[in-house]
Amino acid sequence: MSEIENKTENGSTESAGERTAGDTKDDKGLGLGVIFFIVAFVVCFLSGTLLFPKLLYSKREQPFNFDHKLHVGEAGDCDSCHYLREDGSFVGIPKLATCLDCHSEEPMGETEDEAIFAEEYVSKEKEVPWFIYSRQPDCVFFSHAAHTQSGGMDCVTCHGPIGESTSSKPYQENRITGYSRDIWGENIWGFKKNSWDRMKMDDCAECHKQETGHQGYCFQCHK
Amino acid sequence: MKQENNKAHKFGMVIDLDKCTGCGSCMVSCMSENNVPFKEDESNKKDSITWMRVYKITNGKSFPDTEIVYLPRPCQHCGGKGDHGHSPCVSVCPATATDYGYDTGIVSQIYTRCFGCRYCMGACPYHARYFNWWDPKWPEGMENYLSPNVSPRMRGVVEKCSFCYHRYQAARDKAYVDGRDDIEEQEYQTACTTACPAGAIVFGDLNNPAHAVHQIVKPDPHPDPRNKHIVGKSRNPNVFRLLERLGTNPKVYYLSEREWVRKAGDNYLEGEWDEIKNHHGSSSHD
Amino acid sequence: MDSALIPEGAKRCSFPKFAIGIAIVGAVLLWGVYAMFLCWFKGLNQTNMNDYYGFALWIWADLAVIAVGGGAFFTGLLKYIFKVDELKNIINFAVIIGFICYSSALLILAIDIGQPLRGWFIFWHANVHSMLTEVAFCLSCYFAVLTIEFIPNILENRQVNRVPFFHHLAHNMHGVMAIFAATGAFLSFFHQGSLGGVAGVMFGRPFAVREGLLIWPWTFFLFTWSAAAFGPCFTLLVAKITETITGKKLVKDNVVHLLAKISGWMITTYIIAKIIDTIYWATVTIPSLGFKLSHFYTNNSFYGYWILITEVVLCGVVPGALLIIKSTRENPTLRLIAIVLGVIGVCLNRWVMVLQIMAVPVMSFDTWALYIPSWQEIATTILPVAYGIILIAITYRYLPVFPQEQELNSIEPATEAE
Amino acid sequence: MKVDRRSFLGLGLGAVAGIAVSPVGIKLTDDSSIWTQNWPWTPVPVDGEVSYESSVCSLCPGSCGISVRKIGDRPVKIEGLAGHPINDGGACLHGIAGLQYLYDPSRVKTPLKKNGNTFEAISWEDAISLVAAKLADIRNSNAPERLAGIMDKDLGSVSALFKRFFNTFGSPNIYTLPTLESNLQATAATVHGKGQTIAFDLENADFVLSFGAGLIEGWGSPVNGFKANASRKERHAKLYQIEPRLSNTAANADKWIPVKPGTEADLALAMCAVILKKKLFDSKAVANFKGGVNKLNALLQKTYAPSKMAETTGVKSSDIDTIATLFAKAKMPVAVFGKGRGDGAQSLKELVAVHTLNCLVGNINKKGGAFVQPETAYLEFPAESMDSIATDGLTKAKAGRYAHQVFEKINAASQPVVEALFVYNANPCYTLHGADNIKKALGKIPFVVSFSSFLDETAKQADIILPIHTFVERLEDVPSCAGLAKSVVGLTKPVSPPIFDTKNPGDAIILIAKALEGDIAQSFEWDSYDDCLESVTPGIWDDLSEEGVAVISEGIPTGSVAVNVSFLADNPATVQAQGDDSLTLIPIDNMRLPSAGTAASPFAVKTVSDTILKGTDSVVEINPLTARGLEDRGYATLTTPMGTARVRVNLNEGMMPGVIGMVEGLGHDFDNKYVSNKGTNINDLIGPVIESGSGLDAAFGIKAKISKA
Repeated sequence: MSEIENKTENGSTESAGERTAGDTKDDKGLGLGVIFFIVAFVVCFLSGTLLFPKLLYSKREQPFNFDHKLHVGEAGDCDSCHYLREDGSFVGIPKLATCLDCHSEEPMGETEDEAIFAEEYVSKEKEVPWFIYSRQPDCVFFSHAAHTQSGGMDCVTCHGPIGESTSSKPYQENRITGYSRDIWGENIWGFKKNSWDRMKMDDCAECHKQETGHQGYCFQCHK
Repeated sequence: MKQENNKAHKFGMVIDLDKCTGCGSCMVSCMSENNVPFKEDESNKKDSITWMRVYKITNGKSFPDTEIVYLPRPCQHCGGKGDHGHSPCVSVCPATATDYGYDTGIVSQIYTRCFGCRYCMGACPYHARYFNWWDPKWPEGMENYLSPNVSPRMRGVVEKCSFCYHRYQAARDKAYVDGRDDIEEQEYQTACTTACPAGAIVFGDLNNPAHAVHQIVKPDPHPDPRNKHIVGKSRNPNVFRLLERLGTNPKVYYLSEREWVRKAGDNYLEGEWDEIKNHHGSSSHD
Repeated sequence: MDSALIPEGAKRCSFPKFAIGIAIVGAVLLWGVYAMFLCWFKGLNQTNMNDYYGFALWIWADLAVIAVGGGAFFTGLLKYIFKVDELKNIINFAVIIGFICYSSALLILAIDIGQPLRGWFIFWHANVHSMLTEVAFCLSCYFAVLTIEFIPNILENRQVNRVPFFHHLAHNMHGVMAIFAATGAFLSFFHQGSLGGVAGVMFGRPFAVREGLLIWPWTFFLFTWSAAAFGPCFTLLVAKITETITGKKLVKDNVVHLLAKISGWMITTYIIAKIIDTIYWATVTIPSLGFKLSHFYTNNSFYGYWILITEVVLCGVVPGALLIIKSTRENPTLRLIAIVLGVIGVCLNRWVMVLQIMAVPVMSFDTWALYIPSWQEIATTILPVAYGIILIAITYRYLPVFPQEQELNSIEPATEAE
Repeated sequence: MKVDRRSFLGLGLGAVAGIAVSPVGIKLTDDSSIWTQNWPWTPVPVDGEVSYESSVCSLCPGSCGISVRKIGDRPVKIEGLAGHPINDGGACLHGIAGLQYLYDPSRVKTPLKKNGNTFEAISWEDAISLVAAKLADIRNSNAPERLAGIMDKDLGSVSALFKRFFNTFGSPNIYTLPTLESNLQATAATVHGKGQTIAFDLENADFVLSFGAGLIEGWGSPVNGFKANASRKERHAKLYQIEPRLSNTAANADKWIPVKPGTEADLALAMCAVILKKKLFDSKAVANFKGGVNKLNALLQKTYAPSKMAETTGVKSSDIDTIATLFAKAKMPVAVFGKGRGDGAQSLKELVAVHTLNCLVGNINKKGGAFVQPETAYLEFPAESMDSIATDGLTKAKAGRYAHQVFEKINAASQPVVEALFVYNANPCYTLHGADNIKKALGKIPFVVSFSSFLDETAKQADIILPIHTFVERLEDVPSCAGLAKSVVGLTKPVSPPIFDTKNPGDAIILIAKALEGDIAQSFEWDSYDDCLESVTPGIWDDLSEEGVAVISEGIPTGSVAVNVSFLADNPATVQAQGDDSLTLIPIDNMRLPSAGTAASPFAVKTVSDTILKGTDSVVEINPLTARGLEDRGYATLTTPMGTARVRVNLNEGMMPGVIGMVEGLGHDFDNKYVSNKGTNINDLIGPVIESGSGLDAAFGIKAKISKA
């Protein structure tokens, strides 16, 4: 090896001129290179896995805490608030008017959150700007009616046991795509354990394939 | 969903060219229904997005024997050779951004999948596909009329008529909550059909003998004995399809009592028309 | 100042002269790059393409560079598989030209698509029925193969080759190159063909549509064949240009004659097939769709029968004949004429199979659509040419591209390095 | 320990490898493509509950029922209202594109006051008080007649409020622009007596002889016309279309009879001559004709015999004979008049001549014929309170018979004829012939108030612009008109809250009246226009508010109708085109371009063919025989006595030789790049030609020449 390096020095003074200064003939260089390689690899891999998601997602709190468990207890099933309209469309997160069916002017309970609700929104007649964890992009047509009415699915399959939650988790939004983190899933690799861990198209297709024998035609879910 | 696959629809259209007045309602209804953008100069028709385009055709004769007919041209929703679903555009799309719905016969176009290679446009002889050369822009405030049922496109992708698929979806949603298996003929009608003041457009399921479109078209269930690629030829002597001989098998049919109009629907060698014009599918040989 | 990098024993022009040359071509390159960025950031409205011309100048350029780049796979096939050993003297150059052509093609495709950031969908969401999918896969794979074929040549650079690892790598890669050449030939066969298939499968376009074998229309085979036939012409042409510019003979005549002869026979057989195809299409295919041949060549201000005759006779039959006849083949002037005509011919064929298809009206009430490219399209089409010139200049200067160079241009008593 | 190249190499390679095996690569690749799918500059329509509200479109006289689809509070689409008596589900492109008017950012967003060459925004209070102050000055100078007004039509409660305002103010000078309805009324007045109007039972007629009426070009109530036309196929009814150009109506007709422009009256009279000569008329009906039937017959046989008219009209005398015979022998024939859309310039001679065909065959008030009935009256206003100024003012002579004469007078006079002008829903600076002269006249009026939603050509000339609601935002009664066989009143409802600081024009006039105080204010005692409407429509308000539509009359009118033929028997002169060039320029009515004052919507403009508008050039139609030396799509200079325009040429076999056709509705100069500064306004190229006797502007075209540019 050294022979070749010597050649280099002798052979071309011009090109090697500067580089010879930092050159070394001992083999420690390789060892050091390996160490550097390993260190850089580990640092970059870890930051890519751990730090990157933190940078990629912004984190915001909901306007106030919402206790699903409490509401399920008081109001009944999911479709008490998240119901299908007569035309078959889905209301999504209820509007203020729906809330007011139960929450008349005076607070019903004594929680701090309800106080915020009453002061900031009910009295000002303002809609609550909820962040929607499961919001699909504009190109998606999703029919709740097809899944719950015709397909007989329950809400948990896709939305998980959100009805049992007592508090709202922070909403994380992908800074590049604007998607909620729940679409890609909590796991940065996109691995999922439960059917509700991810809501990407592949997850829809997988279930469709399983349940209907066909992953579906494009227009079935796109608009 | 399962029953849907068993009972395949084949949505199609028949347009009465004797009634069509060329008024443009269908075009505007389509644009307004489907969030089609507009730009400052739309007089270059080669870059003007009109899912529904009304062509003006003349018989080529000179004054005063000239005649005109208007021919509205939505996406033809071709079934491809033998009506197997390999329409000219679907078969060439490299990224599966357009597919053939075997449950409806409708050719989709998914803007978010499309990466803008434009092969489908080259493959379509009807010029039914349009490219977004520009970012769509609405004057300030006008985006307020955009419909949430159809997603606005972005520049660099192809778009085309969807037979107002979202209306089919809405009709099905309604059927789901009503506990019905299927939708009624009148529940799913395209925006151009309902807008047409002359009632020139009839839309429905070509597979359903109860539907008006089936009754007018009387599609031949057998392949055409002259060209095995052609399926669904109309047995109504006044009904024709555009470029039927190519074997694209469109689901848009046209109706006219005028012979020159029917002839303008396809290309014929000299003398060929007289020989072919009375041929209306396999049944005419029965 | 860069003499250490120049192959031993080779004479090259002075560095400033070289730098000036590069700078001039580089300016053209930058112009192209500017146009490229315009297209990326502002969108394809920068072009004169429209809904009738979804495929236009760029796709032609793409098809043309891939066709002329076909010299790489075909020469490789002959050299490594059919063991035509003389071709080792031009194989490096053929590979470089192939590399330039294919990288250019990929670049043009990246500009041509409306949504470059989604370009990978063609792989991820591939539609196996689409000829373009086949093109994308084979093109990318073959580009990888070409890169691998190119690497040993790079490793032969005087400085690089001094590193034993690279030296041995280069040596070993040469050893296994036959495998890559075979892979490359296979891939090339498919993507050249599928590029032809792109047109041939458009059954809505009577000017393009062809019958065929299984899923492949005849254009599939014609494209492959024509690329194999005309690709070597382009290799020879660029070699000739390089010789002219450098003022040196770089490839021995016998090598040139051999390649020209092979090319000549390929062209001749191709053009026979092409003529048969055209006659069958004109007399069987299109009449069944209601068209006469004249429909495609009249009633417009540009596309006349001249284009068919030029492509088939002047740029097909003529170069084929000139190259298979020994006397004309070995006459440098006639040979040059033949290879120039051949290159024009294949480019014209690709033009016709892209742009004329779009121009021809299909619906009886439609009209001819003609198109003139915008400067952005032209600049981005010239961009690969500039890039190719620069890459050839650099490789020629620093790599032992032509093994016969020193023998043919001995400045001092030749002493081989080894 | 030395850090050498290898270390850096190691560092670099390690970093690359580390990142490569981390999720960064796949995630960023995926996210970057998703980013392109959701570009922040691509709008995302807000979702919500869907609802439909029915209303009535008042963009044109069609009065179609519409159904407005809303998402939440936001109207997103206008469609035809199924089951509506006029249009039953169909809709025209302008109505469908109506929301582009609603949301148009170039609308007048707030009251404006002219300040030099620009407008400044002012409050409604200031605007009203400025107007009131000026009007009070006019009244104080005891010349209330110097307030003039121009409206688009004389129908419905808002027009009635304007008229009421003018009455109580004391000015007789309120005018409407010529509409099909006004032309029908003028025809009825001439033949049958005042206070009546004419309608055509096109849905039942089995032989429609149309003298240039663009039955599918926007004539009358367009959607109703389309429906009636389309139903011909099932009813086996015939349509013969007489006009110089193969219009869409002509193309759709069973027969197109090209006629030299401006000779339709001659042709109609020739047909009358045939019917009289061959005794094909309804003798019972003709027996009751007043005004000299014999005199008329003598005149017709002498002057208008088909043999004589063949040369004049360009129609073979045998054809005239055949068609007249077919018409007279048909079971339910009807002759339809009003060239193009039937609005704008028309010759009374022509209208009456054609209508005489109806009278002769006795189809008046018969199924499939022409209906003669009293003008729709359903408004019941309380008595006006008049002061002496008003009473005096109303006795003074009108400044002119029609708006055109008023403008001519203003231009000719050295002193102000008109001190103040109200313009409501009209755009005379665009729609009247010789539009430049109208602009000049407006410039001479010291105080112009425009009630407009858009900064149109006339509004631009105004001193005060009072922005009014579009039809999507306002409440208004919309009576049908324009030749419709049935008489219905629809209710336009505020489907959308006002987008800008605009008002209902009814409210604006009420506010002005109140600001003037005294008797005028007393005559406008309503709190708002909404209250007013309810109180003045007592007979139909329940239907209107509940059903959205009230049917006033349907079916065949009963009662006998007087016919007086003296007008024709006196042989009024036929109007000639101005100028002496060899070619005649005529306007083309195209369904996709409104010819009234409002510009087409961006969607409508988008549908316009490139053989009508190319870039910013109007394309004129011309027969190849006439177009010697001109190239198809090439540029040409079109010259008329009124002006010159650079146009493009469309060689069109459907155009009669010797005639140049140019579409109406282009050449607007609104501040809206999508619809304005495109093409030429044909009204700039044609000057008015006043028909002697009727006083109507009857310029059917103008002589012109064209040469390669």
